[in-house]
Amino acid sequence: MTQSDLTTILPVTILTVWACVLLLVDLLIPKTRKGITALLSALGLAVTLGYTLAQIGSEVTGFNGMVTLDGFSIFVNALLLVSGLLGVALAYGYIKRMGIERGEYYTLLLFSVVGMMLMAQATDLIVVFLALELLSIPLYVLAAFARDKTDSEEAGLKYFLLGAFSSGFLVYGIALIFGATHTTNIFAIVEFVSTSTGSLLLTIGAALLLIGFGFKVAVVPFHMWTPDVYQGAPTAVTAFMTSGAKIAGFAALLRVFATAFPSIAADMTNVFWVISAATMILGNVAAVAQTDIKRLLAYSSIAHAGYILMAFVPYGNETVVATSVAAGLFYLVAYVFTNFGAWGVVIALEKEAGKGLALDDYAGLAKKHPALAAAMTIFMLSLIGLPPTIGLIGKLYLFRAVIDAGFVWLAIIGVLTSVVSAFYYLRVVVIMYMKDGEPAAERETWLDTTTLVTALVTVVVSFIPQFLFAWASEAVLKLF
Amino acid sequence: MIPVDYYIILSAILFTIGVLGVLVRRNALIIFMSIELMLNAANLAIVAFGSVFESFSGQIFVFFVIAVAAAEVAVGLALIVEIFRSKRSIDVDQVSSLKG
Amino acid sequence: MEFILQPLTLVIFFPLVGVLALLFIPSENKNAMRWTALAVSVATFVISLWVLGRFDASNTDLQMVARYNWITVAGWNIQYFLGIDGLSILLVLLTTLLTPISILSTWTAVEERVKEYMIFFLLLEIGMNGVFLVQDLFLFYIFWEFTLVPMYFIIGIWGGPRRIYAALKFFLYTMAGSILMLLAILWLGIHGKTFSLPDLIAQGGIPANIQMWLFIAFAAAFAIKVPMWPLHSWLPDAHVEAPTAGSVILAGVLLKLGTYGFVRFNIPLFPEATLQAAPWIALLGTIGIIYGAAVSYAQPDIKKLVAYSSVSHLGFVMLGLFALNPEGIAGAILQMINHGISTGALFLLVGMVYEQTHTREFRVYGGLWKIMPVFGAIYLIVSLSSMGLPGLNGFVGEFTILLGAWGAGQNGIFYWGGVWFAGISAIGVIMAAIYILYMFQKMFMGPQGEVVEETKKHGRAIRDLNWREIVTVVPLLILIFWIGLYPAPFFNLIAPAVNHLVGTLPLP
Amino acid sequence: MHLSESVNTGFLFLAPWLVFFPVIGLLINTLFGHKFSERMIGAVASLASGAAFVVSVLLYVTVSGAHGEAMRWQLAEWMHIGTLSLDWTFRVDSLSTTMMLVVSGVGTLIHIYAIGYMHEDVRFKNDVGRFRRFFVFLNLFIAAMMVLITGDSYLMLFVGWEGVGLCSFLLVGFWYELDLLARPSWSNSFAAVKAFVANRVGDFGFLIATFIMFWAFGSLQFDKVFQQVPTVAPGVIIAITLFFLLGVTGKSAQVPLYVWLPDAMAGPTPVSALIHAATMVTAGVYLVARSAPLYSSVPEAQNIVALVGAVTALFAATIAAGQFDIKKVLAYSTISQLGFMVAAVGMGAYVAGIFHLVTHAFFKALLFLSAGSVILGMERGHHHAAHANHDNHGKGKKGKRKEERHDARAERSHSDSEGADEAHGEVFDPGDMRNMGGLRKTMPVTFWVYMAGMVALSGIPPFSGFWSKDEILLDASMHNQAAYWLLTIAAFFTAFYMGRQIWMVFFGEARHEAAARAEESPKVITVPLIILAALAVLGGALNLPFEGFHNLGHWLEATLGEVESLPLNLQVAGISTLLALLAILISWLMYARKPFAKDQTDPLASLGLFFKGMNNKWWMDELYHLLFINPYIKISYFIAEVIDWRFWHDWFHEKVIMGTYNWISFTGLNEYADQKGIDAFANGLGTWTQSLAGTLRKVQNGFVRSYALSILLGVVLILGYLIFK
Repeated sequence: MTQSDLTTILPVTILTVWACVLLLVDLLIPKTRKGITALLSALGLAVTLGYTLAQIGSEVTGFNGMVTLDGFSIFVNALLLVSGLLGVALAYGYIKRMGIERGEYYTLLLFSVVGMMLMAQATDLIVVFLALELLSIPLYVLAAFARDKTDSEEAGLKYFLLGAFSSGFLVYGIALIFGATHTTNIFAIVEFVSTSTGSLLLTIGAALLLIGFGFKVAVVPFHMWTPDVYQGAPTAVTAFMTSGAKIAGFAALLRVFATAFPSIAADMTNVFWVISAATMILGNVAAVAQTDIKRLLAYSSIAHAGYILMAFVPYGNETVVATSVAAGLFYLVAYVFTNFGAWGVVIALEKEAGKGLALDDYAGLAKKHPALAAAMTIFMLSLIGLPPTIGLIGKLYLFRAVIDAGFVWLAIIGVLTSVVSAFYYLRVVVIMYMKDGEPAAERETWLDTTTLVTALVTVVVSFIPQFLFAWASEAVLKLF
Repeated sequence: MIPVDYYIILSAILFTIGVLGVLVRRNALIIFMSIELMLNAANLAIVAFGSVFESFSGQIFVFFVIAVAAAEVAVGLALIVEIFRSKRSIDVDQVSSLKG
Repeated sequence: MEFILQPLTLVIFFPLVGVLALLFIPSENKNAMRWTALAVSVATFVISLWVLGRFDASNTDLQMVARYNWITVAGWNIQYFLGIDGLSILLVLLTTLLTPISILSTWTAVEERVKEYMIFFLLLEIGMNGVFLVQDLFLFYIFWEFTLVPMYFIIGIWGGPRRIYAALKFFLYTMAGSILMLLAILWLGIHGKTFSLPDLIAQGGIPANIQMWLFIAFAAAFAIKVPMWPLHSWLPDAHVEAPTAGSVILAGVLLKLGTYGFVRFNIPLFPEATLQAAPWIALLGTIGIIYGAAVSYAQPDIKKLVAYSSVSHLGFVMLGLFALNPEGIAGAILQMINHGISTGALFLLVGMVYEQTHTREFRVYGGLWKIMPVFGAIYLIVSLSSMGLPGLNGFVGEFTILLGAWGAGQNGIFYWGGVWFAGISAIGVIMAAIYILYMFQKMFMGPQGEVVEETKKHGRAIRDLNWREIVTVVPLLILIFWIGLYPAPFFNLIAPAVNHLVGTLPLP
Repeated sequence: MHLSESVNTGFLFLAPWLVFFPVIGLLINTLFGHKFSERMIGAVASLASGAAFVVSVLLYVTVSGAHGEAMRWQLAEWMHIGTLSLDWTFRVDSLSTTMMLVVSGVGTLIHIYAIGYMHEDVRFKNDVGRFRRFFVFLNLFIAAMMVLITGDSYLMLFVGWEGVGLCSFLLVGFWYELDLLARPSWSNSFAAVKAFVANRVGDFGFLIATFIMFWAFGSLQFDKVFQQVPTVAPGVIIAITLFFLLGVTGKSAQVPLYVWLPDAMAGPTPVSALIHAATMVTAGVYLVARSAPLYSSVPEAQNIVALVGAVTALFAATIAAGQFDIKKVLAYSTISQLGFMVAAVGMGAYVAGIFHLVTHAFFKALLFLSAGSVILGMERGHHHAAHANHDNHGKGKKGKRKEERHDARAERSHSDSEGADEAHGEVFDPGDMRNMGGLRKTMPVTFWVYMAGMVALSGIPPFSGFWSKDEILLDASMHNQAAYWLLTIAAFFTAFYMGRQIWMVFFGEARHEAAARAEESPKVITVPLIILAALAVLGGALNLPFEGFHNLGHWLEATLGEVESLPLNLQVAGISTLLALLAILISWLMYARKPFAKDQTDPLASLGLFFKGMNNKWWMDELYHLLFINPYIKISYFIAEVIDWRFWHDWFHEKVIMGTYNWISFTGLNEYADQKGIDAFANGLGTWTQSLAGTLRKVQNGFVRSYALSILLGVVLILGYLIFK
């Protein structure tokens, strides 16, 4: 193991060690004070985040090109660590309130983050697979974390079965790629492809890989688990899943396809196009009929996967891909903050035994908790893509990039589905402001802080989006 | 020597059987086994390719897959047991209260 | 700091200070909230006066420009770009004036959820001023849509019995119109590589057939907002259900966003299309004038009557704008202000009496002048201003508009329409007299109506205006006389910009 | 400020004060009047008007010094935009000076008269607080009228033109909650609205005329327009003048827009005198005279104006002859006399028109005010009578009047809801001539001044009306035979109905207790009457048709250009005088030889349908209702209710647009929320979104295996595409 090997995986290592140690330390923490575990895990995430940010600009590859720490992975890692932090903050009060407070929760969350980070750093399909499983398995457990609730169990089982099922395709895809290119290293794949004619085996393999990633990011038609799992899993887990898994999935998708498979871009672009369009349409249309806020947000997360996937549609077009992918990353950031904020509000209103999750439970929120309602309004606006929120900026970048790449109709579908989405997002706002009701919301420091921070980011960044976009552009520059 | 194509075809057949098993069986355990079958079909293909290419990375990858599958088994079985405890059944079609 | 202290930035965003302050006032302390909102809106008005003081009317360029890049990557070129000129300055002043007046008018009318109410009002002010000051098409669109939100809530929360229906209708109609505009804006921004309005105008060179489509797309959004006949159907609902102050702002400023949009965007951006469209828009304007006036007469509800009268009045504005000569356009701009003042004041007054009687069915009124002499006198003045009595503000606008339209008809701007548009529109002057006087008669003249007894039954005696109410309307009354008798300062502000605008048109 | 003339401007700078003084007066009364006594209010208002009169005199002096040359005084900028350039500029020339003297002079007298009249009127109508309002309106009227006659452009004239229309509305509707007989009613307010709307119809014409004028002449300023008359096509000028004529028919109550003026008698009598007889209604005449250069250049338009005037003169005179209300007779008489004036200015006899305008202002104001005095007298008499019936102890002793009135007021307010007069057991109309008779004895001063007015109006030499009317007839005989004959017959009718009135009101026996007990009016009323009577008698001296006497003609020449100064034509004068005397004789035969008795039908009734027509104003109101008002109401209601509301709002927007939207989102959702369950939801599906969403919900059936199938489906599709593409 060389110096560069270590540098490459140092963030991941820090977090892994931290998580392992925490597992032990947790034994010493009394049951009533599991908050300490939460704080410690947050500390771990923060330390890693600090280190990651300090690495901005560096670019190292380790383990014979299996793992890399480049601008892209730093960007994604930072985002993942922030998601982890937000996930911890949301969980802190929630699992206590729901009676499922156990120290493993945080450890599992940390391991999952490790998997996600590794996924962003992976440059070998083997590592991709490993990382994917490393992020998935803790999530299966987390989804079923509320053991005494059948919904949670069901969510865990469904997620697990379907996740394993899709891993099967992924692995088989890797096998075929290996067969086609004699290697699993993506740089080597590029090299191989450039010296030989494309083979059907490679294409099929790539498609099967896409299925594995598509499952993780929940795009149509691999999305069906999403509503059920998101609804059944404890809300804090859902919040983390919707963000973290999506980020990691897209990161891997991007790195693998952009780096390894530009040669089959012509075909894959069409596939991406259809999937993206179908996801946007289906996610938004299905959300219209939802009456449960968790399911509504689940469908919304599907829809947003479609939007983000838009950014990858032109991935073979060298002139626009950088901007397009940067736009995708920006949109991811926007989505993560908005999404966490929205889930934060949901958590604030959720009661024991799955109560407080119907849309009608939001009636009168504006009167009772104006700040919470205002925050929710901001998140809903951002999800629609209305000013003054980061969601608007994200959509702007995204649609523009897609238009510049020549996919005008996709952009139009994007706009139209956004309009459709306005119906159900605004319905939440209407219910909060215009219906009378007596909602009771849990006000808890960490939760409030999370909501406040995400709301602030959602609004403030929309006024100064340039720096973030510049960072995202910088991050993806070296990929191509 | 048996041509590599045969291995690949076999692995494809195994993979298909695994997929169909997931689709048609209702017992969670059997579904899980079918998934294992899919993974192993992939393993077979990788090993076969590895031997043809005279590359170790294929064989190494298979080890990883097997290890990961074992980890999945651990988690998966635990989940199934948990479900069995509350539902007295491991019929996955019974586990469908979340829908719509 | 330099960014914040820009005069125009301050005008737009100063109400935000009030919003923040309001957030920290406990909900029980209603008066503190009212005073805060009032103080902030008055301060905004003062800032706008400062802008007026710095404004150089003879300069036809944009002034006090604030220009910063906002989104200038990924192919976009969107800027934070503010500027003011003769076309917008009066509308900004109208907005900043009407906001404190509306807030004052709700002093006792709104008791429920005062905090949110005031916050929405201040947000609305931000949105409206933004629309008038922004020079970047994209930002304009954002502010344009943003104004919908607070108004939606104001109608939807504090409105009448069918408020949710009305709010939704208001929202959807305007939204539906603006989607087309968004597409047109995007086309312009992508095609012209910038969203800056002055740059786009300077570039020009949009092919005539595309101009027509873009013109229609913009016009769709604006025409619904104005609202031009036959797209007015949302207006009576919105007005009837909106709370008093909501109606004041809706009629006073929000409708002007549409007419302002025409003069700010449609005419300079698409000059050829404008020339082609002029007779059609003038035709719709003329129909609106007559139709609105006729329908007004048959309304039993005061607010509905005034709402339909807005259709008629804004028909005049549209007619004037598309006369495309300085008389017409300047008259139209002044008439926007006039309509804001007169109709705003009418809604205020209706609100004052409604607060006491709880009915807007004016046929049960009658003889109110005897009980409310001061109110009657003020109502009369405002009504007369609305029907365009010379010496009051409405006349100056209507006269210059009709004069301009007649000239446009003679000079062939209206093609087949000729002077008929102006001629027929002038009949609207008669019809305005009919419905306004009818309303005045039924409310204030004649024997005492049932409403007096009805109100007494509920333990209230109808009283004349109190000092707060008088203070609320007096600024508007002053303006009614000022513009009517001495409009020179107002015309001086408008004229150079209008002349410049007309100069850029390829008139035959 | 610039001065357009280089001559000595004298008191020209005072011109704006013609407007300012009345405005100051009304402001003082508005703001502080509630603290003033009635006397004080009246004094302030009268002083304001009087000050305007003084200014008028000073301006007259100034203008005479300049031999009638026009002088202009710019007060402020008004509208400057594009090529439109208008200022608040006051124009003082011989024509406007003449008008302002009449307006402020007669106006001031009427202010003074009104102090007395309104003192009583507000008490009879039981709202003392309204005294102040009356004088505010009256001052406003003077101000508006001054703007009208001193404006230097057509638009400034129009400001005054509409301003006086407003005052007319306010003052006609002064007793807005009552009717002519002081019963609670909408009728007065309707009269007010009618007046304003009819005027607005005329104003529409005025506006159109200004538009044409502006785009033809490039200006609305008098001098600039008149200078260019030769350069503009006659067709355009005809259009302008005819549209102005529409304005004139509205303001000066000519056929076909005269209908508002008779109803306008709902206003208090001083209003009828000042606004609806002496000043405002003559604005149309002034407009034509002011536009003399325009009219003179297009004889076709002139003929039409003259005929409109002549027809109106005769038509209104016939109606006047059939009326029983003392003020209605005078109202139709006014319309008729205005017809004379309009005919005169239409024929180019501007001086004659203005001359008649002035004399008419004197004698018609006199007649109206006297009629007001008669009505007050009748009311007082009725009051005594009623009180006598009611309470035998209080028999109308002068010393007790105040107390009685007090009692009566208490009684009135007590029985407010039943209507004031029903309380006294009968509806008494103090203005109905059939209730009068014999007032000559009880109201001698009123009788004599009324006689003065009557002879002046009837055109008996040498009273003022004779000279002015004769001049018109003379001009007509030379320019327009048709108009001449119409006017001559109208003159005959004029003398007849005035005779009829005098005989019915002042002669014979009292036909009602009220008439018997009528009382003479106080000095504040009679003194102005006497002054006006003097003017009515002597006013003809202004412009006697003898060499060296055409004072008014010479005076106006400076403004109106060369005017022909015709000598007295004995034939024309003879015919008209003879006809007038004949008419009075006939009326004497019909109404005085055998005095008109109580409950007697009018002797004119023997004319049958003709009298019915006269009495019912030739059913013009009914015709207008049939032709314009009812259709307007019906059409507006139809548009509003059927087209706009039911079709456009309810059907198209609610059903079609909102319905579609609801379909798409809300209805379906709410239904679902209520009923729960996929089946119920499936039943409620309406739109593709809903059904799609519903299908998706069905697909999302919760079974893991179908989810796996979906994944497989995706795999198959993608692979299929990639392999078989």
